Formats: sequence, C-alpha cells, structure tokens
Amino acid sequence: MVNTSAVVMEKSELGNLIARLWAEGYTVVGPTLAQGAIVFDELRTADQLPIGWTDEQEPGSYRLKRRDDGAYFGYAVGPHSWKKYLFPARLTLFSIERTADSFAVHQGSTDVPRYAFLGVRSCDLHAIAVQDRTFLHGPYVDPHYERRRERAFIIAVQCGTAASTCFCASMNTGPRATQGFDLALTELPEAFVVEVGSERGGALLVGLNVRAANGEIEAAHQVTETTKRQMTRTLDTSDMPALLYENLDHARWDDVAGRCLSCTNCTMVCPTCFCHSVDEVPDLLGERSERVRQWDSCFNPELSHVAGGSTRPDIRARYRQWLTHKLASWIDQFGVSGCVGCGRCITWCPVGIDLTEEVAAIRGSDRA
Amino acid sequence: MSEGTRTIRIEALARVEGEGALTVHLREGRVEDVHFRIFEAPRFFEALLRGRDLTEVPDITARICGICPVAYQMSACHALEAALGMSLPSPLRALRRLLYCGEWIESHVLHIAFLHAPDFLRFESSIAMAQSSPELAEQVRSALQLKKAGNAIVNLIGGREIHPINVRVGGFYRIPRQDERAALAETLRAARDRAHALLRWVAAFELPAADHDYEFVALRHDDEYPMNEGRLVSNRGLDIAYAEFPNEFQEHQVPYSNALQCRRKGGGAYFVGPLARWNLNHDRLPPEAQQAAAESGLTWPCRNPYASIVVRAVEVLFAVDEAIRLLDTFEPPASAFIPFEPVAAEGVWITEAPRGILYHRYVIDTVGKISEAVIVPPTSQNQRQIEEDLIRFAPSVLDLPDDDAAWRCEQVVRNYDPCISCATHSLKLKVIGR
Amino acid sequence: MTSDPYCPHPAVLRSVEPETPGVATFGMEFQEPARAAAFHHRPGQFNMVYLPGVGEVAISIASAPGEGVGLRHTIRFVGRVTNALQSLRPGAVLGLRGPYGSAWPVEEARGRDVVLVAGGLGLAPLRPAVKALLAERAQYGRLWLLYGARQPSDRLYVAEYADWERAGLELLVTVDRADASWRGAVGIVPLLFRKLALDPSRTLVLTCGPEVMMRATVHEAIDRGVAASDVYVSLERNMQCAVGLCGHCQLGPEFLCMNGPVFPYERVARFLGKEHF
Amino acid sequence: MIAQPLTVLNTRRAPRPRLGVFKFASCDGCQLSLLDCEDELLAVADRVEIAFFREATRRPLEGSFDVSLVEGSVSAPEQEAEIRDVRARSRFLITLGACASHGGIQALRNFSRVDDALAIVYATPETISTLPSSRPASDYVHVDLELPGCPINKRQLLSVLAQMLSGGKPRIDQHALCLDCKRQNVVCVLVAHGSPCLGPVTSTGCGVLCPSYDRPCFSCFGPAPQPNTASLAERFQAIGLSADHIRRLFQMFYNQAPEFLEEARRHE
Ligand SMILES: Cc1cc2nc3c(=O)[nH]c(=O)nc-3n(C[C@H](O)[C@H](O)[C@H](O)COP(=O)(O)OP(=O)(O)OC[C@H]3O[C@@H](n4cnc5c(N)ncnc54)[C@H](O)[C@@H]3O)c2cc1C
Ligand code: SF4
Ligand code: SF4
Ligand code: SF4
Repeated sequence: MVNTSAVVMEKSELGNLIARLWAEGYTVVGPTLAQGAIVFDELRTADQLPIGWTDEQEPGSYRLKRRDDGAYFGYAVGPHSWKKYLFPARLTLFSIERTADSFAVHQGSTDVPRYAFLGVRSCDLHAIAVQDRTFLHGPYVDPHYERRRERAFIIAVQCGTAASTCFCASMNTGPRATQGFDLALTELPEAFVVEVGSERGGALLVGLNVRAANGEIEAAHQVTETTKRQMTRTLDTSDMPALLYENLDHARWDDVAGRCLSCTNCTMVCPTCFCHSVDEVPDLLGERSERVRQWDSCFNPELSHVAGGSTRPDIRARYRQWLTHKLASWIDQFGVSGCVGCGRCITWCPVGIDLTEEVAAIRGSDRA
Repeated sequence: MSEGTRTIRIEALARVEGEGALTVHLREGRVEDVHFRIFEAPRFFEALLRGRDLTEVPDITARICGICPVAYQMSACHALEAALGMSLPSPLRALRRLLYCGEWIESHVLHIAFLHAPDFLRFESSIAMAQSSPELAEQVRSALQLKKAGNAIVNLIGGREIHPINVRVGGFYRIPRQDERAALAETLRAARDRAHALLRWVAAFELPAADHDYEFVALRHDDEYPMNEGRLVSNRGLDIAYAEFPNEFQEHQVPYSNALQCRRKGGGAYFVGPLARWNLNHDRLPPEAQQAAAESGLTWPCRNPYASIVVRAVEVLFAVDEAIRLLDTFEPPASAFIPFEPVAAEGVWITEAPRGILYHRYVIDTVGKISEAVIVPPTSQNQRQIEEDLIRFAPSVLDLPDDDAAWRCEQVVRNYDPCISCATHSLKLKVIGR
Repeated sequence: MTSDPYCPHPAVLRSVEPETPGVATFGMEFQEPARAAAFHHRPGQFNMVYLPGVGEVAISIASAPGEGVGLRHTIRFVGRVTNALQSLRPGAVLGLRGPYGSAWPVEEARGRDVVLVAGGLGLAPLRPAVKALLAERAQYGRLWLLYGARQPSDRLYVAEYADWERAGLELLVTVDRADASWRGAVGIVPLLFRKLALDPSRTLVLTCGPEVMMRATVHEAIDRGVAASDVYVSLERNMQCAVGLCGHCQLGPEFLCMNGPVFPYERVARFLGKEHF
Repeated sequence: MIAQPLTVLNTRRAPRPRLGVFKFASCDGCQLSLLDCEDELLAVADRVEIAFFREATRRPLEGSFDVSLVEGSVSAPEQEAEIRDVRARSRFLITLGACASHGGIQALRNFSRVDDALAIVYATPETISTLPSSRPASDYVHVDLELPGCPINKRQLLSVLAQMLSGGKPRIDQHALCLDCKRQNVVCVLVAHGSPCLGPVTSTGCGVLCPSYDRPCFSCFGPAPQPNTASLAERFQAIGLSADHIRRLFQMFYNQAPEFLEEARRHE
C-alpha cells in the first residue's frame, strides 16, 4: 500500500527538488539519454530526464522509443545500475610509496561525493540492500562502499511500466517500493505522489511546493498494480538452492555453454554482482604503485586462475558458476537471492540468454 | 681521398620510417651511381583491397602507414565518395581538415625534433640530444608537448593517434561533444607558443647551401592552404584535376628496390611535400603564418631542400592556428555521416599527406566491393628526386671519412622525411591493367 | 571510519632458507612492533604477502604460534609474485596482512588420535599443527603424519623430522619417484593409510595437498570408518582480498578465504568432487 | 632497503637494462607508439638504455638486449634469419601488435598464391624478395609476451615496462572487451543499436575505442581467450548480416589467429 502520509507534488516542482539537493551538497544522479539508451549521469535540471521516452527490451535487444505522453519516468531499467556509484567500476584503493627503508600507504581521498540517486526502482532498492549484505554486514566491511553508501540519499520511483524482461514480481522485489528510500515518487499524469521514507526525506520536502494527497493515493497504488499485471516473465524460485545444487551435471549446462559468449556482460549489468579484482599498477620509476580495484566477473577465465590453470576452464563451468551463485549459493551466503528480477542480464546479453529460461529448462527436466 | 673507387653504403637508414638503404658509388671523384634502395618487405595492399567492401577501405589503408594513417583515410574516403557522387556538408569537411591538422602537427614535429634536428646538431638521436644539455632537454620536451597537442586532435577526432577508428566513408561515426572540443581548443591554444619556439629553434640551424631548379608538385586550393582538396599544380605549369594524374605521372620498377618510383611522364623527377606546398601555396597561408615564416628567414620561393625543416615548422604553426580556428567556428552537423547506396563507379582523389601528395584510385562494383585499387604515396614520388639530390650532393662529401660522409648523405635523404612503409605498401598490381 | 582491509603492512624479510629446488622458507617480521605484538594466528591460517610493484598472494603461515620471532612462510616459485619473491634477500621490505581464514581443529582434537596427511607443499600449513600437537603431546592419542612428495629431494623440513619423531609423531613418507638412496615407501600418500592401525571412532584426519590427493585421502579415511565430520581439508583458490569481498575464491556457498581454507570435509563434500566447480 | 633485486629488469643496479626495438614488415605504428609516449618517453630513456631503435637513433646494432620489442611480420626470406638473430640477442622478447604476433593485415595475402601473383605483376619479379606468406615471429622463435593491437596501446606498453622495472614478469589483461565496455559505462552497440560488434570475442586493451565512438568493434586487438565466435556469428546472422560480411569481419587484422581463421572459413 502507498504510505498514507504521502503528499502530492506538481511535476514542475521536480526541478526545485533537484536544485534543493544540489544546494544541500548532494551530487544528483539519475536517468538521462545518452548513447542511444537511458543511462545514469549527473542531473542538474529536470529536463535532463528522458521525458517522453521509453525503452523496448527483449533478450539481447534494447531500443529507445518515443512515448505519446510527456512522462518523466515512463521506462524500465537501463544498462546502468546504482552500483556504479556505490561500488565504482574502477577505484584506486590506495597507493604505496617506497621510502628509504619501508613503504608508506597513502589512502585515496575519503572525500567522496554525497550522492542523491533520483529514480531508483524497487528492484534496485533491493539490489542495494543485497550489496549492503556483501559489503557492510559480513565479518569484514568494505570502507569504500560504506563511505558512499551511508551518505547516499535515495529517491525511489514506483514503476509505471515493465519491460518484457522484468520479473521482479517473481522475486518479491517489486514493482512497489516499500522501504529503503528517503522519498518515493509515483508518477501520475499530472503530478507526483511523494512518499516519505525517512526523516531526512521529510526534511528535504520542507519548503517545496507540496500538498496533502487524497484520491491520488489510490491512483498511485493502481500504478504499480497495473505494472505488476503487465509483467510477463517469471522465475520459479521454489526449492532454491537445492534445485541447482542437485543439477550440477545437467545437460542444459552444455547447451547454454554453446550459446554463452563468456563476455561478462550479464555480471557487469547485474546490480548485485560484486566480484572484483585488485591489481598492482606500478609507475615507471618504480617508486610508487597503486592498488586498483576493478569490477571483475566469473566469466573472465582469469578470475579463477591459479598456478597451473583456471579452476573453471570452460564456458560451461563459468555459466554454471554464475547461475548457481546468483540464484542458489547466494541464499546460503547472504540469506537472500542474488537476483532481484531486474532483467538487465537478459536484455544486455549480446546473444539474449535468459536466466529464467535456463532455470525453467533445468527445472523441467530436473534430475532427468 | 678523391682517387679511385669508393662506395658509401648505409645498410639501413636510421631515423626514417621503414627500412631503406643507400648506396653511393663514386669513381674518380665523380658520382657514378646512387641507389636509394627500399628493402622494406612488400605488403600488397592494393591486392588485399580487392573484394573488400568499400566501407572497409579507410580502416585497411590506414595500416599502410602508422605515421600518416589519416592521410590514407582522407584520400581513401574522398576517392570513394567521389565515386559515389557524394559531397560532404561543411561541418564534416571541417572535421576532416581538423583531423589532418592533427596529423600534420604530430608527423612534422616527430620529423623535425626526432628524425631531422639531430642531423643538424650532430647527435645520434634526439634522446641523446635531450641528455646532452638542459637547454636541449627543454627543447625536446617542448617538442614532445607540441607533438602531443597534434596527437590530441587525432585522438579526439579520430579516436586514437595511430590508425584512427572514427573515420568512415560519408563522414565520421561520432561527432565530438562540445566539452571535448572546448578542452581540445584549450590544449591547442596552450601549444601555440611551443610552435613558435620550434620555428625559431630550427630557423637558427645552419642550413647547408643548395639551390636547384626542381619541379615542385602540390595541390592548390582556391582560398585555403591545401589539405583535402584542390587542383594539382606545379611550378612548371602543370594544372590538372586528380583524374588526370595517370596521364602525367608514371610509376617504374627499379631492380634494386621493393618500392616503385614515380616520375613525370616523359620527364624526370619531381618534388612533393612541405617545400613544394610552400613554393606553390605560400600566398594561401594566413598572414600570421606568413609573417612568422618571414621572421624565420625563410625565403619564397625556396629551392634549398634543407629548408624543408623550416617549412615543416611553419606548417606546424599554421596547423595549430588552423585547428583552433576550425574548432572555434565549428557548428555540429545534424548527423555524423551521410548514408549512401553503392553504385558501380570509379573514384580518384589526391590529398596532401604530411610528406606530400597521396593519390588514390578505386573501382567499385555494384554491391560496393573494390575491384581495383591504386595508391601512389609521396615517398614513391620523391624517391627519384632523392637519388638525384644525392648525385648532386655526394661530390661535396668526398673528403670526409666514411662515417661522416654517410651521415651527410642521410641528412639529404631525411630532407624528404621519406616514409618507407608507405612506399612499399604494394607490389604494383597496377601494372596488370597495362 | 572502518579501516581498509586491503591494506598491507610493512614487514622485513629476516631469512631465506632454501627448502627444495624451487621452494624456500621466508622468515619475516612486521616493521612496527605494535603490529607484531597484536598478531595472533592459529595453525592453518594464512597471510596475504605483498611485493610492492608486483602484487599480492595468499601464503599459509608455516610457523606455529609463538614459534620464535616473526612469521615463516614456505613458498613455491610458480608465477609472477612468487618468482619475484624468489630474488629477495634478507633486509628487503614487503607487505603482510592477516591472519586470515579458519584453522585446524587442534583444540577439538584433544584426547583423540590425529592423522595429518600432507601432499607436497601441503605440509606448510600443517607444520604449525604438528608443532601445536607436539607442544602438548600428552593431550593427544596417537599422532601420525603421512607425507607424500614427488621425489626424495622435494621433501620439506627434513631437518625437523627427527625432532618430531622424538616428540612422539609417527612419520610415514612416500615418494612418487624414488632415487637410489630412497629406502621408504613409493606411491601415493593415501595408500599409507592402509599401514595404520586406526581406531576410526577416535581419529581425526587433517589433510592438505593437491585436490585429487585430498579426495583420495578422504575416501580412504571414510572407507576405514572415520566419520566425514572428522576429516578436515584445506582448500585453495585464487584469492585477492582474503576477506570475503572479491568473490574469487568461491566454492559453492563458501568463500574459501573466510569460511576456509580449512573445512570439515562434510561441509564441502558435495561440491569438492564436481569437476570445474 | 626495499624489495631489491629484480628479476626481469634490474633497475637499481647499473648499467640500465638495454632495450631494443626491431622492425619487420609493418606500418611502423607500433614502434611509433613508444615515441607517442610524449609524457613518458624521456623517463623511459632514463630508466632503460634505448640501445637499438632505428626509427629514433643512428646507434648501430650491437650486443644483447634485456628486452626486445619486435614489430612486424616475417615476410621476406632474409627476415627469417633476422628474427632468429634478435631472439639470440634478447632475454625477454615481446612482439608488438597484430603483425608480429599473427601476421597482421598483410597476412590476408596468405589466402592467395603470392608466387603466381608476383609473376603476373612484376616485369622482373626475381628482384623482389618476399615469402609466400606473412608469418608471426612465434613461427620461428620463442616469444615471451605478445602485446596485442593494430596498433598496440601505448598505455599497455608502458604498463608492461613499468611492471618489468618493478621486478615482475609482465602480464596484461586479455578478457573480452565487453568487460571494459561496462566498466567504462559505454552502452552496448550490439544490444542497443544492433551493430555487429566483435567485442565479445575480442581481447581487451584498446580502451574500448569503437563502442565509445558509436561504432562496433572490428577486433584490432584479436581474439580473447576461448572466443565463442560461432555463437556470435549466429547472432550476426540473426540481425541480418550476410555470410560474406561475417567472413570479412573475421578476416581483418587477426585473420591468421586460429579462432578467427576457422570462423571465417565457416562463412566462405
Ligand atoms: C589459502 C592459501 C594458502 C596458500 N599457501 C601457500 C603456501 O604456503 N606456499 C605457497 O607457495 N603457495 C601457497 N598458496 C598458493 C599461492 O597463493 C600461489 O602459488 C600464488 O598465488 C601464485 O602466485 P603467482 O603470482 O606467483 O603466480 P601466477 O600464476 O602468476 O598467479 C597470478 C595470480 O593468480 C592467483 N593464483 C595463482 N595460483 C594460485 C593458487 N595456487 N592459489 C590461489 N591463487 C593463485 C593469485 O591471485 C596470483 O597473484 C596458497 C594459496 C591459498 C589460497
Ligand atoms: S541476475 Fe539478472 S535479473 Fe537478476 S538481478 Fe542480476 S541482472 Fe537483474
Ligand atoms: S558494445 Fe560490443 S564490446 Fe561493448 S558490451 Fe556490447 S558487445 Fe560487448
Ligand atoms: S573497439 Fe575493437 S576495433 Fe575498435 S579499437 Fe578496440 S579492439 Fe580495435
């Protein structure tokens, strides 16, 4: 249900909201058009949003299309996810400088931007919660993630449209965002319904032009109900993790290995994948080197390299690792599925491999 | 020392692009024979192009030469567009000129500071030069930064310095964004002083005296210093369209070289490159460049091949300013390229590579495949001229020890900045048709 | 703010003792005394050893807790980092962080018989367990060490065998390829099991070595009646963070760096045999 | 004293390691990459002795080299002995680029019969020295590291030198280009524009040039390890490419790399 303390904000007020965030010291990031897609980048004004655009997604295909209205958020999710801000793709952790008889460690600047995320979908809120478990709630905490995460301001947007690749309903991660945000917007034809999820969310609204909601609350509720009904793709998660653990020798792994490019795209676009490598980057003078952390992927044969070869030397082993980790062992590790049903990995796989289909195939001939 | 027979041999020329050798046979104080031998292994580009799609030509021909890939892309695109009957709108034309400016700067500065200046100052290399004194180190460092500015243009407009990826038949893949262009313009403004300093530096070199009545050949454009278009002219009255090139020029195979030599039909050697451009287009340079040239002591006309190094520096200066002008006046086009449908046709074009005119001719079939390709690079054209210069020049080095004599001969060769990789891009398939 | 778990600390190389061709034991000590004092490890744990300009690798701690000053690591020169380590001389500074991972169940073993089974370099992480068991010899029943090396000259820590045996360890060594001087067993390590008079109900088995060797050992032990929960294995994968964040070392649900490297066999049994998993 | 004696190049002990740059059949672009390191060149020249580099210095070929950089393919008879000579003089031999590692673009001629062509083309073919095919250095000698690219990426070259100067055996990333596309926030041109991108089967290294210029990768860095070219080719077919087009895509700069050679053959 929509939070009953919700208020209504005219669409034209969104620009003021953005300006307000900048004024409070936030770097506002959110959806915008670039390179033929809706990506995340810095937003200074509301008209940088992809107003009047939508995305058509199929396995292996993404196309921008004009909508016949002026909706601000009339699309599903694009190639980027918020992890690019919280868990940057490339980060110099620190540098090591050789000194006369030792070395000194120079931590990079701890002064990271305070991000305000505008337009976070329910699946992505869940994805952030999943990454929180990885980086913040284990025995070791990643300070780089922590620093970015604790300062982030989150403005969710309730989904008004589902792509053909979306399946959050199956994963119980959407389409309605119920927690994990500071503010949540539902876009109605004329205005936004704004739910307040935190104190600082409420504080931000002070001074903005909003009014109490009445009928709009039910209308907002209907938005996500409609979206839910639009969703065509499903993933049956019953008896995970056992289903995959018990089918590690299933013939389907060979089949998918014939199609999979092992190109890493699915893991890169996935909002929860966290694998990374740490590389040594020395300078020419041999005086300084950087420890650089970068996104890595279980599809990269190097990831499992040990002296004498790779632990997962073929595509079959790598795809199996990905799927079992995402849907099964993740549950053992973190108590939740590694998949939030955003569908990115389906759309952005260059050959359109669809994990829901792979699971269905394994399930269909389970233990066959 | 001037008695008997003597051979000055340079087995492998250093500080030129590619692999060439030089043999000067002397007898009784007379030059008997000069062979500028290019032994760089042939790479058959004209053959490789057959059967490829015309859209692939700019990417493939770029690989003829890593120093002037833009030149190949420019001549190839224009020749193919000519075949397809296309002409590009002015913003795309401007971007191409801008890209060429980048290559001129980068290639000229490389030649001036790295390949040629060490001859004038008697160093084995510019690195040795830089290591010899703080002043020269600063000079080299400054030249490197200037070269970097040229590369910054190629990098942005082309995608990378060597073998750019952003060039296509019909235009470009992507138009650089406003912020990228602004940053580039800043970089170039910061490089202007370095360009002036470079000119002053080389202008102070002591040039050996030489004066010869060459036939200079270059493009000439109605109102611009020539790069991508113009008519082909010479100081001996040549004035033709690109297509007439084969009527006036012919390539020959010489037994000692893997590259063909091009000569005037029924005539002899001719001279292409910066000095030719200067002599034929000096009036097309903007006033600032002309003034800087005058202050440097460069004469017009100039028939001393050693002055090529000064002309190159003038062209660098010009190209930096021209690039800034192009960036400042740039209006982004609606689309990065003009689409086309292939038709069976033939296209010919010539552009001004850093080293001189570069001729391309293509025959394409109805589905856009290349059925014939002919490429005549500047180094093939200068090759005979280089030999003739050596014949003229060699007697004056007779009294020097072998090593010094060899060095002086090399310097003569380097006046032309020969690019041997270019010259051996092919074993002439062209001859087949004859 | 949370401190950076990826951060190495300077340590001075104190000694380099060649063990066998291609393997040496490095003695090192944290440069900062406070860090040295705060460092407490348990047998079976490992450190991340960092070589500035080259990289960082996981290396077992080969010295027992409290064994002399500093830490010892026995390293085989196989690749980029380890080969570069090879050329270091005492006095060189490198980086260390740790200790990481789980340990051998030395405490749980009190009152029981223990069979340690090592293959090749697998003896390095077992060495601190040997030392710990022998340090309190009276607390345990029979102690066996079954050790397999490729050839006699590949055996590690040869100079210590006599002490160990004197202290009450029964040592059985086998080699794949014997030379003229070799009087001992020839063949794979798990076969040595057949020579033991085991009381499976009171026996714990700790094994470390190549994965195939460990699997054979486990089967041998289980076949002899040892409970799967009484067999411990130490596993290896590529590791870059050692703190369960980078994802390289996963085996099914396990992060080997954090939940391992030492596991009760039972816990990893269903994944260990899966090829390429 | 910090980690001192270094394995591959010894930077702290005089004399400086000797570097040689050698050229075979090529466009000069890869060795030019070194001269294009405008900010680092003098530092490199400080750290290593540039002992042979014909494009940049008159110094004669003498002695041996700690590291040799070899550009170009072996395509003339005398080059067979030359590459063996370079190997004999070198401790660590690195091939630069597609030509030296796989024969390069000029290896397209390996698909036709050069001998016949020569006779037709040349008035005096016997004065032209050429081998019937353009071959990688590794057909003749052991190569320690192959730097991919047409041309190589100068950043990668510098990184390799820096790693060696730090005492490590150099390594370079060779995973599929897509990984870096995503790290750099570049939108996939295959998925979003339907462009036939070879990125999924191409080794990283270029810095994601083409996709960031709205252009599909045409693989100037050659195959990534275990490239699934067949699946990608099937996708290309599905988006409307002709067999001939697919063949040409695989017959570019890395036309002799076994995986590409084979995939091209399937579309003949
Ligand atoms: C928990 C643990 C304890 C270990 N203890 C020891 C020990 O006591 N002595 C010893 O000699 N070796 C030990 N190893 C193995 C050691 O980490 C590798 O030999 C070493 O990483 C090889 O690195 P390299 O850079 O020299 O080799 P390269 O082959 O060049 O490896 C490059 C990278 O691959 C990874 N890698 C390669 N081989 C292995 C491997 N076998 N295990 C894990 N990652 C690998 C590392 O990230 C390494 O940096 C241990 C490994 C683990 C996981
Ligand atoms: S596995 Fe695929 S659908 Fe699931 S969260 Fe990741 S990208 Fe989204
Ligand atoms: S654009 Fe090409 S390289 Fe990049 S992700 Fe897509 S397929 Fe891969
Ligand atoms: S994207 Fe591909 S074709 Fe383009 S530069 Fe990189 S490797 Fe070469």
